Amino acid sequence: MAAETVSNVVCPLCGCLCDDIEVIVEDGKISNVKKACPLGKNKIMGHDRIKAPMIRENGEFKEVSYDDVIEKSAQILAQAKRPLLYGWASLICEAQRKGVELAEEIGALIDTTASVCHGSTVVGVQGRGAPGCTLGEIKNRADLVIYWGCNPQEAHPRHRARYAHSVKGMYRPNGKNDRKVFVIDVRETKTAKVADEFVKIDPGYDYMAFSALRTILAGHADVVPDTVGGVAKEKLVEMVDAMKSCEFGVIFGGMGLTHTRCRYKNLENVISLVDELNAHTKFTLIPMRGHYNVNGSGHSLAWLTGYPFAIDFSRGYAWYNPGETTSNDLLMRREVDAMMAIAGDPGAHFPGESLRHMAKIPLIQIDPYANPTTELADIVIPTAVSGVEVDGTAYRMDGVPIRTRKVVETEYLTDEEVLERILTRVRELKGGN
Amino acid sequence: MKEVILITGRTLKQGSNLENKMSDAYFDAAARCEMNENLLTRIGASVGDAVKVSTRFGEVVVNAEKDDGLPDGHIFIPMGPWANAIVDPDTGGVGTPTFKGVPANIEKTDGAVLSVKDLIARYREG
Amino acid sequence: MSTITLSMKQSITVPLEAENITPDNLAGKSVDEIKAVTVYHGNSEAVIGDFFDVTVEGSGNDPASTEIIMKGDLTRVKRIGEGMSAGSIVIEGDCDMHCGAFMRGGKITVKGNADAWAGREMRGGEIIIEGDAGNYVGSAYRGELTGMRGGKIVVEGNAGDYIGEHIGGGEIIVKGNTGVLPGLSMTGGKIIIEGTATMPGGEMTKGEIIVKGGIIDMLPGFKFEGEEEVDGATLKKYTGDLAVRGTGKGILLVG
Amino acid sequence: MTILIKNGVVFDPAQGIDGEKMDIAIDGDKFVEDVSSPDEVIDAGGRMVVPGGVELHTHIAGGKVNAGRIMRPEDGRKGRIPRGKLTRACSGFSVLNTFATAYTYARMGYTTTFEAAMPPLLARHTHEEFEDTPITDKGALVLLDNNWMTIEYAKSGDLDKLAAYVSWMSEASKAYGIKIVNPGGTEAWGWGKNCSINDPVPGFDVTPKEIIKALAQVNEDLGLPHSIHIHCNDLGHPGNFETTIETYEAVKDIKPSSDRQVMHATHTQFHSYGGSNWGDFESKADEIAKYINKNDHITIDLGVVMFCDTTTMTADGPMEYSLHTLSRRKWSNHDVELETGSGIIPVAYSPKIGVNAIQWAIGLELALLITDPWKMALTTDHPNGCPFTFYPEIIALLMSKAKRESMLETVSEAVGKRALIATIDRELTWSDIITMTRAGPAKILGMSDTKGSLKVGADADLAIYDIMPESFDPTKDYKTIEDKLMRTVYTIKGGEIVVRDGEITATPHGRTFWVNPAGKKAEAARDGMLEDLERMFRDYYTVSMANYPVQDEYIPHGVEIRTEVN
Repeated sequence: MAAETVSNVVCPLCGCLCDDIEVIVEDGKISNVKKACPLGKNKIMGHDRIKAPMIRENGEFKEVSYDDVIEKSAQILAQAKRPLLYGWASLICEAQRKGVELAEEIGALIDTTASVCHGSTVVGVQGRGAPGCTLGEIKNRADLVIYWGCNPQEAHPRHRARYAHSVKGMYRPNGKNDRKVFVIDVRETKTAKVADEFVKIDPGYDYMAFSALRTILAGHADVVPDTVGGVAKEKLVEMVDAMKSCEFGVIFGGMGLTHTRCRYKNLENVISLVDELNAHTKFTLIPMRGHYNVNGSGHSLAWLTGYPFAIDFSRGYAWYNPGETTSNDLLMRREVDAMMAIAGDPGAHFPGESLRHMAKIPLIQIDPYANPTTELADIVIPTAVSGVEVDGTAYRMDGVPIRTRKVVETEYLTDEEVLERILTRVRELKGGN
Repeated sequence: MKEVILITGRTLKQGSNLENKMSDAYFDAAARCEMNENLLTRIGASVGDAVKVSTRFGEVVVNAEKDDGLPDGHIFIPMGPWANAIVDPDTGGVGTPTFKGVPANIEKTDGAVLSVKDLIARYREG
Repeated sequence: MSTITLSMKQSITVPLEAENITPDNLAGKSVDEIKAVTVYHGNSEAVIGDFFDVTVEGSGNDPASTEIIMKGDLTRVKRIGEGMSAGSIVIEGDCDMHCGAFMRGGKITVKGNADAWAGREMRGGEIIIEGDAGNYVGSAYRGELTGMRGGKIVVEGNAGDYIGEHIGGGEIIVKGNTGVLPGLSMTGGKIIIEGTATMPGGEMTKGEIIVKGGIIDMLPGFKFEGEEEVDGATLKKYTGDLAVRGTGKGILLVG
Repeated sequence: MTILIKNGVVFDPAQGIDGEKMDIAIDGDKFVEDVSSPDEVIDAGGRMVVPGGVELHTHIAGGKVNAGRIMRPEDGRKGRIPRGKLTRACSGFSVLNTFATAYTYARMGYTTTFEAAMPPLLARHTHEEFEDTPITDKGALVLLDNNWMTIEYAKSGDLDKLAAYVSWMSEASKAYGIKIVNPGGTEAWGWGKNCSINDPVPGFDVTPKEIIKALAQVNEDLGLPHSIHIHCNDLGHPGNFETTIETYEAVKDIKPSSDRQVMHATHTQFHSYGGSNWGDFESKADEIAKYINKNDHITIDLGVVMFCDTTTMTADGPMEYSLHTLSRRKWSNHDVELETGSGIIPVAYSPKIGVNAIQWAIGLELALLITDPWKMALTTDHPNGCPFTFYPEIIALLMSKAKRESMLETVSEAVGKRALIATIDRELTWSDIITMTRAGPAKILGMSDTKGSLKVGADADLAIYDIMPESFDPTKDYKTIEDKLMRTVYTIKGGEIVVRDGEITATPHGRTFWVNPAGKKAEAARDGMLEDLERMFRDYYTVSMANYPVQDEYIPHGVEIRTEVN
């Protein structure tokens, strides 16, 4: 059988959602991936899969049928008093929407990987708003690009070339030569090395740096101390001048802001900075969302429930309060009595304290691949790979919805099908309500 | 033993093996601790040596790696189960554990770097 | 005067939501009536009698003359005293989140620690926490621009992060230390911290914060105005936060 | 399924029926002459029977609505309703979740709702939300005025290419009509600037007026069911009524392709301002009404402001930013490459603030001063003036001078000095109200064959309110209007009973109407246009052209309307 090239494939790895990927398919299998970064290429090429549904008995996994795992999962979820459905980021919106239906049905908590990633950005937006734009605006207009607490060279490898730095745009015909790039970080990252300027800041001092920039912008440089968070005042003044005098500026915010001291207050502060810069020039902010559809999970949950993550349906309506209804708080407080991990890997990305409780409660994993969560799971349900074996909607880091493509066929059930079957069975168990 | 500040985060290799976490490639990508040459020297370690990193929240053994982009006194462990064995679980009021800026101690060790399976098995035992 | 005693029968892990436990709701009710009052346990509805032994002493239908005493392990009981307007609640131990949220009057005494959000969006009355308090004491809800507007909260121990966030009135007193950003975006009222505070007064525009035990990481948008005597102590006076478009007129006094 | 509704007092302005006692018959999803042995007989018992409500301008689905939800958890917690046997959990007061939107409209007797601003690049998002907005029939107006392609063609005067582009975009985004929002101004906002109607658009050397005229002409060349639907330049600026009237004048000579207006001007309250600043700000509703009364090529909707804490959202990015600088609460903005933008802020309209009180007066004044109810639709530009849940109270205000007088006592004195409301005696009739909420908007949208009427052959969408028109005096008993219009006794959608006694009884999928313009006018310059468009994608967009059009999967309940002009 001849090799077939599928063009304009959408990469289901990071929030860049590059949609120019070429995938070579031979005999129904992917033989090569072109134009993607190493992260995307590895994702699309795939790895060893979980072979069959499994149930843990006496500490060992036993391969069973889909019927068996769906029955067992439905029973666990229908009985639980405070079940948690976590993950949802590496998954198309169609399945996320089904997940919300399940959460409502069983009075569960539903939370996404944003909880340990850009959740703080979202809470910051709830305080101050989101002055942003799509990435094409950066490509066509931006002459000042600031990467703050993010390292796209490793986490979003094509970001600079496709959207923000070397790319040529309508009003930036010379690409890189028409823009200035700042990196603000606690270490000299690979991105810092390719920037025009690297500003090193001490860990945990972003809030203070934003306050200093805003104070300088407001004309009160006189009260700002000589250094703030390890950054010299002259440098801060220089940064404010660069921001005020550009034609179109953007700050890309990363987990350097959400994973550190002050968390969402860092975001509130930088959002206010961007807001205030608009009195002088055009300025925007875009969070560097990690998983390819974590932004979509925030969107689909918001239109369905009113809130973007960390939602508690135990009272029949949605209650939202990060810090209370977020996964790690729930696990560390030992509140949760059953958990489903779908399209997210808490085993690898939650602190040990949370994993200890996950090990104690019934844990259902839905995922194409084995990972640390599998090591803690009681029930494992393998599924098709969304964006490679299933098509559906994903939202880029800037809110642009793109339909991912199905490139090859699969024998595995899709996440949506598994959720639908669990939901149907749960409804039967709960008496057809 | 040296007092340092722990940062965790994404790397190209860790990200390239996100769906391949039970592999050797992921182990190589994530069971490591990066620091600059100066710090390596001060703890008497070379690249590839096992180092023990401990915080108030636990300890973990990982392989030492060099990255001169790190300022003195800072170490970097890629996000993943090894880093998460020692990060500060406090969620700062909004649900996100403290993955960056955690005070830690680092020293050279003869201990072994645990595999993913063995690392996670510790939580099953309570 | 009547005294209602609610004794938690056992420890729980799945939290109870007990916003119905207020003098306003329970005043004048018999033991059986109180036992039948709804509480929410995870995703199921239950009644007070499922979780508490109940006794009533004295009589009176008036919330103002009703005292509720809560005993046992209350560490997973949320929303005690929510919206109460009068009377008193004594919690003989630790309690969970949102204790005294929306409180309008009366008094809550927590003999142990209170978890996050104590006195959230409080309008009046008094909360005394004899142990430590969690994050967000007297704060706003997510997205709101106003937290506590009146009343008083006293924390005898330490308090967590973001206490008095968006506080617009009333008073918070912490005898111990606080975490990051107390009085953040404050628009009125007063916060007194006897111990230390980290980055107090961020983006405050009005109101007053007194930190007697010293500041860790003073924010850069505060202007030194001189020294001021407060209760016999000489404190440094700052105004800010000038980061807010140069308009911050909050007062920060530092020991 | 056949249904016979007996003993209703029927208002159906499209058929000239004004409160007649008569029966209405339904067979399947259509109204019919009569049914023998109906499956269900509803005795309306003298209650008011009217066509299902038609909402021609609301913001209920898509990127900016959802950004509003995400930004405002404090709004979400205001409207919490637990899930029921048939219904999903609800939240929100001004930014409702999709289910709350759907159930609330249905309970209020509305069965057709048009999302008024869909950015083409984000069209998939709007359609995804539509799929989770049950019951009501829907459609979306696509933003086409700040698009680089449009601006270039308006500049070169190449209307054939513009027609080809509009045609391609309508099909690609699955849109019902053309929306124009601050033409040129939103593009200027890409640089932090704005445009009035005669200012050249930065970088393009063409004026907003030329863009408006070009799109209006192309709209008629393509024979689209709806006219262009415009949010004029200078929204919210004191003194903007002159721009508004100049906008109306710009399309006066263009001939409509069917029996309807040439331009629908939306949320006119926000465009009827006099004065030169917020200090001397005043109502010019009389000037706007005078123009509308004299001319037949314009229809409007009101965009009434009521006092509450709501969320404003529009593709007019510079306006939202400028509004934000007054309140400084929180501000979201989302510029969309090559196409459009949006801004969102919370706004609390207070009766004590002079400007807000005058805004409130202007919305009502327009309704009372425009003589022909067919020329105006009742809207609040949900949620901009206030949420649509204020319709019953607004109707009470329009029908009762007594209600207005009682409310006037609570508002700023500025209303007495710089607005006209206190001097107007007119009280609208039920026929006026039903025209403004049903027949009129259906005609304006070009849907009068199927919507806004109980006539035989129309879609069987109907509402019964617990009001006995024959014994009810709306001028006095205005409180009853407010209660009874919130919850129907029955809402029937497409022949299915979806609300009974104010409770949801069924949640069918609504349909999504979209227009596919074809024929010679759409095709003439298609190849040349596609070459231009391919270059735009290659050089300036960040998604590939192959991934741009909305796939059929997003409109499983779509209804294609093919127009063919040769």
